[in-house]
Amino acid sequence: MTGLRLTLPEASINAHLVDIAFLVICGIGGAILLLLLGLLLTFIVRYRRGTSARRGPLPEIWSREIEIGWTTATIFVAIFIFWWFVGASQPPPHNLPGQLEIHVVAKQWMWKTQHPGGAREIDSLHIPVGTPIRLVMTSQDVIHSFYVPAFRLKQDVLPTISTALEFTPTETGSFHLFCAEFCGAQHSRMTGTIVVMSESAYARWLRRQPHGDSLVREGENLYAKFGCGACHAPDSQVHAPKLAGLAGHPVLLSTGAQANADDAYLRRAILEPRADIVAGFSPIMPSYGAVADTSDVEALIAYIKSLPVEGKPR
Amino acid sequence: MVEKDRSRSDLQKIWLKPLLTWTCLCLLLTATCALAYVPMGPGNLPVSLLIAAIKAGLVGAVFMRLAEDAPLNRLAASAGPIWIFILFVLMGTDYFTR
Amino acid sequence: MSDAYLHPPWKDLNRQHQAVTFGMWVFLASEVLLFGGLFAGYTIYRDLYSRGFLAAGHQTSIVFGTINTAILMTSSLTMAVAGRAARAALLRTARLMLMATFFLGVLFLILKGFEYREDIQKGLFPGHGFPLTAAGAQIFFSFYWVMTGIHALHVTGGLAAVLRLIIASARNREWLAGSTSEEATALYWHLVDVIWIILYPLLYLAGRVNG
Amino acid sequence: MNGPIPVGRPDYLRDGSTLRSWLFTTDHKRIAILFAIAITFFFFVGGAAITIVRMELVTPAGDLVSDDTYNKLFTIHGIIMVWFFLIPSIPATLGNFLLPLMIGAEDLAFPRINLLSWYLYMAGASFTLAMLVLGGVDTGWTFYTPYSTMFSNGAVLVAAGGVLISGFSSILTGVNFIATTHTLRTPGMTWFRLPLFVWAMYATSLVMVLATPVLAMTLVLVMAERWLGLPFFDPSRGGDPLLFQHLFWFYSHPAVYIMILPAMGVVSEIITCFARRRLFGYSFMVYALVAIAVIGFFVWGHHMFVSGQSAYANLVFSFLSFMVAVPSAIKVFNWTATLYRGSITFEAPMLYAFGFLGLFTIGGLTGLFLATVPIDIHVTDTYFVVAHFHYIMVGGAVSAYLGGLHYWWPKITGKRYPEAWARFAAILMFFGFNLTFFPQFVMGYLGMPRRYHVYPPEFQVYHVLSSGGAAVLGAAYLLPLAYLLVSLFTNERAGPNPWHAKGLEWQTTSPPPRLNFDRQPIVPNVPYDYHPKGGPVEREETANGDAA
Ligand code: HEA
Ligand code: HEA
Ligand code: HEC
Ligand code: CUA
Ligand SMILES: [Cu+2]
Repeated sequence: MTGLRLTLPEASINAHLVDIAFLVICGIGGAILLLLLGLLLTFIVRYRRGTSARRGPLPEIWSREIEIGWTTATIFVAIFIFWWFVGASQPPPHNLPGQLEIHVVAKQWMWKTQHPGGAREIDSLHIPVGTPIRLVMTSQDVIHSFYVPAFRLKQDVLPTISTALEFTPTETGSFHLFCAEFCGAQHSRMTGTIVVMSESAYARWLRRQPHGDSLVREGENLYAKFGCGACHAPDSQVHAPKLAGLAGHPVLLSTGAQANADDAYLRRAILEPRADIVAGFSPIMPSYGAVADTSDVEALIAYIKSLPVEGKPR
Repeated sequence: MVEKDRSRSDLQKIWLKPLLTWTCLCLLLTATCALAYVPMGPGNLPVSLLIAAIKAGLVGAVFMRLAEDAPLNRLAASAGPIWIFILFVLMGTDYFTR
Repeated sequence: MSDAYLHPPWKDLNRQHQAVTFGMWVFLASEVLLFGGLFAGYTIYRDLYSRGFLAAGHQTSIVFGTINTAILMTSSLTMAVAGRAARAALLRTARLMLMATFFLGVLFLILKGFEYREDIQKGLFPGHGFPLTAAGAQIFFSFYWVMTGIHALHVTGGLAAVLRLIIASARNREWLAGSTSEEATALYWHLVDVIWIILYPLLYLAGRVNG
Repeated sequence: MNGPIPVGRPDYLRDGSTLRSWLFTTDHKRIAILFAIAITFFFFVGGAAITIVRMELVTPAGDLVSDDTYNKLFTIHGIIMVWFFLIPSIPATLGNFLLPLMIGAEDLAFPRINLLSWYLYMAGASFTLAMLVLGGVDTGWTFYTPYSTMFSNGAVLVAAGGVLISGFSSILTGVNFIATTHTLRTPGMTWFRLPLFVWAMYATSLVMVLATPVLAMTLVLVMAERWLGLPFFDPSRGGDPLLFQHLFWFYSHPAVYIMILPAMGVVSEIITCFARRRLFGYSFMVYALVAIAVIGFFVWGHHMFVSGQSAYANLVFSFLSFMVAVPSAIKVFNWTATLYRGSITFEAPMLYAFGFLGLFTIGGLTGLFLATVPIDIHVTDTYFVVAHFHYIMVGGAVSAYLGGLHYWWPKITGKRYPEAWARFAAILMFFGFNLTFFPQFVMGYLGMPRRYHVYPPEFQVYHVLSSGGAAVLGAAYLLPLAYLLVSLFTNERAGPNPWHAKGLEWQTTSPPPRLNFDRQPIVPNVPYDYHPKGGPVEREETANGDAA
C-alpha cells in the first residue's frame, strides 16, 4: 500500500453519489474560478499602467445593472447546488429487510464490534458485500468518529447517545477505518480495517469465529448475574414492572408524562432508574451505572427487547 | 441646602416616574412569586418568564431611559435579545428535531 | 467649567456624552450575550430533565431570592433617581441616592453570601453526596452556582463603579452634574438588575408548585 | 503637500521615548505598535510549533516527537494562530492605527480602554505562555468536551483562561471601534464616504461584540466543569455531548469572519490605490460586509454535520452556509471589476492583494464543498478542511495583513521598504503557500484524517510536498521580518503620500503627529476619488487642488 495514491475506491452505493456530487461542484466551482482568473489576467494585462486601452468613468446605471445581475446569478447558483444535492442524496433506507445490525463500541483507543450472532472483533469489521448494514454505535468515554473513506461515510460516536450509520457495501476488499474525531494521545492509532467479503465467505468467516455468546444470550446471563429477576420476574415479591413486551411501547410515568420505551429509555432506566419513574411504582431500583459497562447495557437492552410479549411468542 | 429652594415640581420630576415604575416592579414581583405556587402544569414557566420580561422592559424603558433615548441606543439595546433569539432558534433546529 | 469633564479626543461635551452612553449600550449588548450562552444551556437541559430541574428548583431559597430581587430593584430605583437628580443639579439628593445604591448592592451581596452558606450546608454543591437524585438536579445546581456567581461578580464590578462616583463627587460636589461616568455606571447597574430579574424565575420560581 | 510642518512638532514616534511613554500611552498609534510587536512574536511561536509538525509528517511513522507532543503542537499552533495572531492582527494593529486617521479623528473614542485592550491581550498572552511552560495542552483549538473537561491531561484551565481573557480584549476593541465610527467622524465624512476599511472594521467589531461573550461563557463552563466538577457537558452525568459544540461554534464560525472581514477591507484599499480606480459598486461592497457579519451568525451548524445533530438542522445550516457565500461572491466580483479600465501597477501590496483574490476564492469555493452535506460527511476532519481554512486564513487573511503592512508601512514608520525584496517575498509566499496546502486538498479527499500523528504510507507523497512547501513558506515569512526591520534604520524617508493615495490618512505627515493632523483634513465627496484616467501627473494636480 505504499507509494502514491491517486484514487479512492468507491466501495458503497453512497460513495458513488458523493463522488458525483464532488465532481459536479468541482465543475461549477472550477468554471467560476476560471472565469474569475481569466478576467483578472485580462484586466491585468490590458489595463496595466501605460497601455493605450480606453479608460474613463463608467455610467452609474450600468454598474447597478451588473451588480444586480451577478448577485442574482450567484444566489441562483448557490440555491441550485443546494437543491441539487438535497435531491441527489436520498436518506439512507430504514430497516431494510435482511439488514445486518452490528453494534460498535468505541473507546480510547479501539473499536469493538459485535455481530448479531455474537461474534466480536477488535479494530476490524467483517461484513458481507451487497447486504444493507446498520451500525449502532456508542462510546465509552469521549467523542470518536467512525470513518471509512472508501464508503465516503463518517459518523461521530458519542458517549451515552447512540448514533447509527447505514450503508450497503458494493465492493469486496479491505478498507481503512479511521477515528476522525480527536480523542486523545493515540487518536491517530485508533484505526482498523473493514473487510468486505462475499456472502459465502462471510458465512464461512462467521462460522470460524469462537462461539461468542450472542448479544441476547449475553444479556440473559447479565440479567441473571445482576439479579434483575429478583424484582422483575413475574413471580417476584417486589413490586416492579414486567419487562416482557415493554420495548417499543409507551410507558406512563409518575409525572403523568408518557415516554416511549426505546433504546435510550431502556438505557436510562438501567443507568439512572430515578430519571423516569413508572407510574404506580416507587423509586427503589438501584442504578447499574457503576457495575455495567456500555456493552453490558447494550446486551441487557438486547435481551429485554427479545423478551416475548406475553401470550404471543415471537 | 440648595435643594430646599427648589420647587416641588423639580423633586416630583425626579421621583415620580421612577417611583411609579418601582411600584409596578414590586407588584409584579409579588404577583410572579404568588403565581409560582399556583399549579398551572406547564404554564408556570411561561407566566413567570412573561412577567420577568415585562419587568426587564420597565427597567429598560424607564430606569435606563430607553423610552426617551436616541434610536441608536435603542438599536444597540435590542441587539442583545435579538442575537440570543438567533442562538435559541438555530439551536432549536437541532434539539427539537433530533 | 465643562472642560473638566472633557477627555481627549473629545472637543464637545454633548458628543462625548453620546459616545459614552452609546459605547456603554454596545458593551451591554455584549454582556447580555455573555448570559445568553447560559440561558441556552439552561433551556436545553430544562427541556431534557424537566423533573430534575423542578425538584432542584424547589431547593433554592425562595425567601433569599425574593428579598434579593426586591433589594436589587430598589437599588435600581435609587440609581435612577440619582441620575435624574444629578441632571437636575440636585447634587445632594444625587449623592445620597448613590450611597443608597451602594448600600443596597452591598446588602444584596451579604444576603447572597448567607444564602450560599445555607446552600452549602444543605449540600447543594454538585458532587459526591449531592442530596437530590433526580436526573438533572446536579445540572440545575451547576447553572445555579455559575449564573449567580457570575452575576455576583457583575454586582461587585458595579459596586466598584458606584463607589468611584461617590468618591469623586465627595472631592468635588459639582462633578456629578456634568460627568458622563454617572450615566454609564447607571446603565451598567440597571443591566445587572435586569439580568437578575431574568434569573429569578429560572432559579427560584421553578418547581414551587409540587415539591 | 499639506502645508509646512509646524516647527518643533514631533511625530508620534518621537513624542516621548521612555518605556513609560510607550507602556502607558493612550495614543492609538502607539498601541497599534504594541499590538504589532506582540502578534508578530506569537505568529512565529505558532509557526515554530507547526514547523515541527510538518517535519514529523514527512514520514508516516511517528518518529520525531511522541504522539502526545504532536497533539500539543498542533493545539498550540491553532490556539496561538487564531486568538493571539489572526483575530487581533488587522483590527488591533492596522485598524487601531488607521481607523481614527481614516475618519479624521484625533484618537479612538475611549483611548484608555484601548490601552486596557492591549493589557488584557497581554494578560491572556501570559496565560498562553504559562500554558506552554506548564507542558502545553492537547485538546485541539476547539476544546471539545468531554475530552477537554474530563480526559485531557494538559493545562486546559490555563489555556482556556488565556483565551477567555484575550476575548475581553476583542470585545473592548469592538466597542471602541463601533463608538468611534459613530461619533468621531470629521465633518463631511458621511457614512457612505467612509473607506471600506473603516466599514470592514465596523462589521468586524459587530461580530466581536456579539459573538465573543458566548465563547467566554462557554470557556467559563468548561473551566467550571474541569476545576469545580460542576456537570455542564459531561455525558456520564447527564450532559448533552453536543451542547458544547453548539456554543463553541456559535462563536467560532462568526470568528472566522472576524478574521476575513478586515482582510477584505485592506484589499479594497490596496486594489483601488494601485488600479487608480474608484471602487466598483461601493454601496454593494458596504452591504456585503454587513451581510457577511450578520448572516455569519446563522451558519455555525455546518461544523457539526456528522456530530449527531439532527438531519433537519443539517439541511438548514447547509442552506444558510450557501447564502453566506453570496455576499462574499459580490465582493470578489467587485474587486475584479474595479480593475476594469484601471491603470494598474504592481507594487508589493498589490501583489499581495492579487494573491488574496485568488487564494480566498479557492478557499471560499472549497467552503461550498464543505457546506454540501454529503461531501462534508466524507471530508470533514480530513486535510481537506485543513486546506480549506488555510487557503482563507493564510492565503487570504495573512496575505492581506502583509499587503496592508507594506502599504501603510511608510505611513506608520515614515520609511520605505525595499520594493524588490518585497515583491520577491510576495511571489515566493504565493508559491510556497500553494505547494504547502494544495496537496492537502487531494489527500483530504483521499481520506487522510487531520490531527494524525502517524498515517498510512500511501499519503506520504502529499505530506512530503506539503512539508517542502512549508519550508519555502517559512522562509518567505522570515524575509519581510528581516527587511522591514532593516528599513527602520535606513534614511529613506517616505513622504506623506508615497502611493499618491486618496484616504485621509495620506493627508497628514508620515509618521503622523500625536494628534494625527496638523490641520483639519479635507474630505473628498466620494471615497477613492482617483482620476478616471489614472497616471501620476494628474494625480499630483488633483491632490494639490484639493489642498488649496
Ligand atoms: C477566515 C476564515 C474562514 C472563512 C472566511 C471561511 C469561510 C467559509 N467556510 Fe470555513 N472554516 C474555517 C475558516 C473559514 N471559513 C475554519 C478555521 C474551519 C475549520 C475549523 C476546525 O474544524 O478546526 C472551517 C470549516 C468549515 C466548514 C466545516 C468543515 C468541517 O469541519 O466539516 C464548513 C462547512 O460548511 C465551512 C464553510 C465555509 C463557507 C461556506 C465559507 C464562506 O464564507 C466562503 C464564501 C466565499 C466564497 C464562496 C468565494 C467567493 C465567491 C465566488 C468566487 C463566487 C461563487 C460563489 C457561489 C456560486 C456561491 N468552513
Ligand atoms: C491564522 C491561522 C493559521 C496560520 C497563519 C497557520 C499557518 C500554518 N499552518 Fe495551520 N492551523 C490553524 C491555523 C493557522 N495555521 C488552525 C486553526 C489549525 C487547526 C488546529 C487544530 O486542529 O486544533 C491548524 C492546523 C494545521 C495543520 C494540521 C495539523 C493536524 O491536523 O495534524 C497543519 C499541517 O500542515 C498546518 C500547517 C500550517 C502551516 C505550514 C502554516 C504556515 O503558514 C506557517 C508558516 C510560518 C512559519 C513556518 C514560521 C516561520 C518561522 C520560523 C521558521 C522560525 C522558526 C523558529 C524556531 C524554530 C526557533 N496547520
Ligand atoms: C430492587 C428491585 C429492582 C431490581 C434489582 C431491578 N429493578 Fe428494574 N425496576 C424496579 C422498579 C421498582 C421499577 C419501576 C420504577 C422505576 O421506573 O424506577 C423498575 C423499572 C425498570 C425498567 C423500566 C420499566 C418500565 O416499565 O418502564 C427497566 C427497563 C428495568 N427496571 C430494568 C432492570 C434491569 C435490566 C435490572 C437488572 C440489571 C433491574 N431492572 C433490576 C426494581 C428493580
Ligand atoms: Cu477515537 Cu479519535
Ligand atoms: Cu464555519
